[in-house]
Amino acid sequence: MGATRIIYLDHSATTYVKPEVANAMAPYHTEHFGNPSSIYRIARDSKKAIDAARAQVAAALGAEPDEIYFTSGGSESDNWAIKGIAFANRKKGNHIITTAIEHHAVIHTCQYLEKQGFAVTYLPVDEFGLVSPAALEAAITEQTILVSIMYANNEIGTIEPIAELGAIARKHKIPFHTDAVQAVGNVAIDVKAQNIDLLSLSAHKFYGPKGVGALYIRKGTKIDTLIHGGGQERRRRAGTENIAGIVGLGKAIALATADIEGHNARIRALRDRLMQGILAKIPHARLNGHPEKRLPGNINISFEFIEGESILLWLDDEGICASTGSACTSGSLEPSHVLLATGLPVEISHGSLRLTLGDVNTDADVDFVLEVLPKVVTRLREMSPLYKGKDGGCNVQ
Amino acid sequence: MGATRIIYLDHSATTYVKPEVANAMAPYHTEHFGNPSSIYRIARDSKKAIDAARAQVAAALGAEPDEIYFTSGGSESDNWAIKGIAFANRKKGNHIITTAIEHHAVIHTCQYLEKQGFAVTYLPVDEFGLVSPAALEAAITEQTILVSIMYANNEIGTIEPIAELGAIARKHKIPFHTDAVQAVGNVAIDVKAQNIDLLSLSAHKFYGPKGVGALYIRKGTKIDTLIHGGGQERRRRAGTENIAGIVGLGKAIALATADIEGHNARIRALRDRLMQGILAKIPHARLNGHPEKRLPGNINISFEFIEGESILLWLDDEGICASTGSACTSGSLEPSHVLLATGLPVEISHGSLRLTLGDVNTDADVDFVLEVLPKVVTRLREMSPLYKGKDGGCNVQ
Amino acid sequence: MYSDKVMDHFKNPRNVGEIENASGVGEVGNPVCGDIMNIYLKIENNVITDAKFKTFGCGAAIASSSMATELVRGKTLEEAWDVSNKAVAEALEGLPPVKMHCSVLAEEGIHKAINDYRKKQGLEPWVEKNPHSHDDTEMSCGT
Amino acid sequence: MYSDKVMDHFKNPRNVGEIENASGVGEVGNPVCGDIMNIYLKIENNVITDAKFKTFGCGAAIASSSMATELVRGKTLEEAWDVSNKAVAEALEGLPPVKMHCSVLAEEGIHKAINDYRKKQGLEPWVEKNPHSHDDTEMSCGT
Ligand SMILES: Cc1ncc(COP(=O)(O)O)c(C=O)c1O
Ligand SMILES: Cc1ncc(COP(=O)(O)O)c(C=O)c1O
Repeated sequence: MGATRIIYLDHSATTYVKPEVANAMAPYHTEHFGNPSSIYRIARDSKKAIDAARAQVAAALGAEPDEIYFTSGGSESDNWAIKGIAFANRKKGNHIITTAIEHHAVIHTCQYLEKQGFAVTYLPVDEFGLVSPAALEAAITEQTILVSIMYANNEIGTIEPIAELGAIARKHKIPFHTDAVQAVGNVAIDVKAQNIDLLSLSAHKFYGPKGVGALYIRKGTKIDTLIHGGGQERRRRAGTENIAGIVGLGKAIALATADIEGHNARIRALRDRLMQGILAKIPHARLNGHPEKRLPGNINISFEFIEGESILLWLDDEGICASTGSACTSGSLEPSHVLLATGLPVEISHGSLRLTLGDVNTDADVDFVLEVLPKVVTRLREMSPLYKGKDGGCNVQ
Repeated sequence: MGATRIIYLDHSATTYVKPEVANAMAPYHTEHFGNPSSIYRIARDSKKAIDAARAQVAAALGAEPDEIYFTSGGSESDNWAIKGIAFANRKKGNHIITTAIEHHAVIHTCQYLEKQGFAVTYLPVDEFGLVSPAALEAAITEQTILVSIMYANNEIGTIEPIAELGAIARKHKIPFHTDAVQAVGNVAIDVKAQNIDLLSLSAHKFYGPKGVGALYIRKGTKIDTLIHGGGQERRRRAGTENIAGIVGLGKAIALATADIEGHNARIRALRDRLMQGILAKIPHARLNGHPEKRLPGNINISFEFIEGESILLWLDDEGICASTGSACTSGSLEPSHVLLATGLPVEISHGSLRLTLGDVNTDADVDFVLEVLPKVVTRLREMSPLYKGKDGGCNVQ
Repeated sequence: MYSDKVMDHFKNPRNVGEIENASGVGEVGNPVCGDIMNIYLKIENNVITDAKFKTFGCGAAIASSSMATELVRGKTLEEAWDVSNKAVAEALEGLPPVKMHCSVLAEEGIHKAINDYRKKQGLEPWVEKNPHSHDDTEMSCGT
Repeated sequence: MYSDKVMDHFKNPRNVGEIENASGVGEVGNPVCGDIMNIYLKIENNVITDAKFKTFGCGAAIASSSMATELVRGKTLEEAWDVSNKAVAEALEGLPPVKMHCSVLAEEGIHKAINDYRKKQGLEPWVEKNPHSHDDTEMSCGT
């Protein structure tokens, strides 16, 4: 256990809660704790706080407040959007279009629906992870009742042409959902201009608390409820409201979207120095994702001849927090479905590293990683049976 | 707006978060914020915190830690239990048994399933709100795949004979779910001894945070997932874990179940004085629910000739927080389905008041309510066209 | 949830009570719905010189009764007939959508009391111009 | 997630490298699964006098290789053959269930190296007593 200093480079997995956000939340645990459905004054304070947060989320997305529904996070929002639209439109058709690189919250939901009799098309992506609008257009049938395409990929950071994809769905009068969990705060979103009918987001990806998210549902969209019960969220999502969490989400999204360009410029500068440094210093390394159309903080690089987890363990030993892909699969043995979809060979995909920068990172962090990472890669390559010396042949390419 | 002092008598709607609980949660927002699915040390701290909370919940219920799944609250737990069992066992049968007095999180979920082709029996209750084990036995058919009966009712506080009902379901090899959202902390629960296969709970009912709950699922129970996605909660409930909330739930359930009898004795003494005082001071008032088999903090009384909301408004003016029924219907015009199920006439059910006591309440609170409430009732009766004087006839009985 | 005006009329309701030998009485609502309003009018020379009410119901029902009796006092029957539920709600600085039916009840109570008077006078009862479709009430018991 | 022992063998792996003109070599795993182990044994008078490895894989794969080579050093071939994956995992103070297959790989690597030696000696290769059903591995690529 070497390092005492922690260099956090896994902001796409989750972020810390900003102090301003934590402070905004605190009074809603012990003081303003009333159930917003109740009639008395202390409950009306809770109600007002939720209304204010709803307005903050709406403003960040270019939506109306009554189009915002609070949920327990990105996964619930994705499940609700997809199952809700599917079950509500079952009589119209049974076909859903999504992509091969979605988060598991979308993919596993679609797989579940396949067992329930729905047919799902998983659109392929190019080597950069981009979905083709023409492919979407071609996949649409009379039976298509939903298109769900993520805004930005959580592993390789690729940003999809959402407005264009949305326009195609709109033209065919098919509801268009986008999983924007990784996009909020990094890309300027305007649901109206971008033809988005449903949008998922999750607070803990932009310095808000875990366990709270939202689903934007355009007015007039036909959707079933996922969590039935009391009349909360205008009768569409039951459950006593997580007031503190909702207040935190509102505050966090307001902060995250106040100056997206300024924020991105700073992060992107750090990111580019780190990314270019790694590629310059380490041979047999390849950048995954799109060179420009990518999240400002995202780096995803494959190192040949070595395996990702062993890289992570060494980095952790130096106090560097990183991941191989999405957090929820870092304990798994399966290679990333996203990298495979971009055409990366399985054996190389095993040696991938994701570094995602955030507001805490500094130039010193970049310097440190550039010092440590090449040593780690060298060390692991030296014990790899696949590696035959710096310039030698190797049996995986 | 008269009162400055707040007398909170709506603990069944929600509780404040105890300071010990809030303190336990705080570090998990800003400090130990790592995603528990990640590999590095700061994430392992999150993982440990979740494991510890899981053990606390298991201990409180007599379950094993790996039978506890964290959710976003009571409503999600109920939806998951009911839809999850229903969809997983669809091939076996399509019949569900529940009761007429469940929370909307159960009733509306069952109604949704009716639209999906399931058949639901809503068992009646007696005048005290008790479900009859014989009626359950009689309702079971070859097609029955789930029995869901609440542990304690949220409006009238009636505690059901859960062990006995569970034994009947067990005998017929039918999974038995109980909504114990109101019971945890007030009744000693032992899922094994009581033949419970699934149990829902929600932290904000026992001085924990809002937006977090749990579902106990007995090992070996066949159940579909409600929220698909990442591998969290042993692949059964996706979504980045609400660590702070889960830590708060763990702490709160440990506190709430440490000394149930001592806690109940104190609350029950206050409650009985308030309840008997009201019934003695106010004529034409009737206690709803069971005289003994009721939650220690629950009072539910109907006052003839007047309407509940107007009572609440006056009480609020005096700083007293109360409700007419469950919080989520207090804004609605419909009379309580629970009171109607006990046989109370609709017109009388409109004049019902629920007072639910908790750890903050004192003798002074009881005295104050006993001073204020009779005046409020008198005042409203004086303007009611139904009321013909203290002893006079009236046109609703 | 309620405006200050509603709370004022709820907490200090004007004109509570009955009028003995009222010129016209309107009883509307029913206890199953949780709202009953009795409106009592004293009418002299086609003018409402006194108006009182007794109401079983929620805060909005009591406030609407109070406001409606205030609004019709001193008005001719024709003027009083034209006091719409919207006018009552507006005078109360708005009612929540689920509570709009209370203002409708108040309007109906006044109308019924006026027609009760007209019938007693041997006159044709007036006909509701636009019987309430209750479009503006989100839900309404018995309608 | 990993025991201290695993981390020690991961960070300070024993016996990394190849043995030139090894008496027996065992190559197991495949890059598609994300694990490859090459085990090199030097065998003199039926005793393993040196054991080395090269491994492409996760922390558990590297630690298992390190531990397995440690365990077989100085052992007769018969004794080394009996070093089970469980023994490797136990010596590492446990492996997470999803990583148990790494210890299986190490056992297979040793077995393969021993049989490689036996074949070179013109001897019958030994047969796996209980070919791994991999019951104890939660998931395992290629099995
Ligand atoms: C009996 C019962 N079940 C379920 C719920 C729903 O719990 P939550 O509001 O935490 O979703 C409640 C409380 O609101 C309840 O009292
Ligand atoms: C693209 C994407 N979608 C959905 C999710 C799920 O969000 P949550 O973990 O908040 O449920 C995540 C992150 O985990 C994500 O990156």
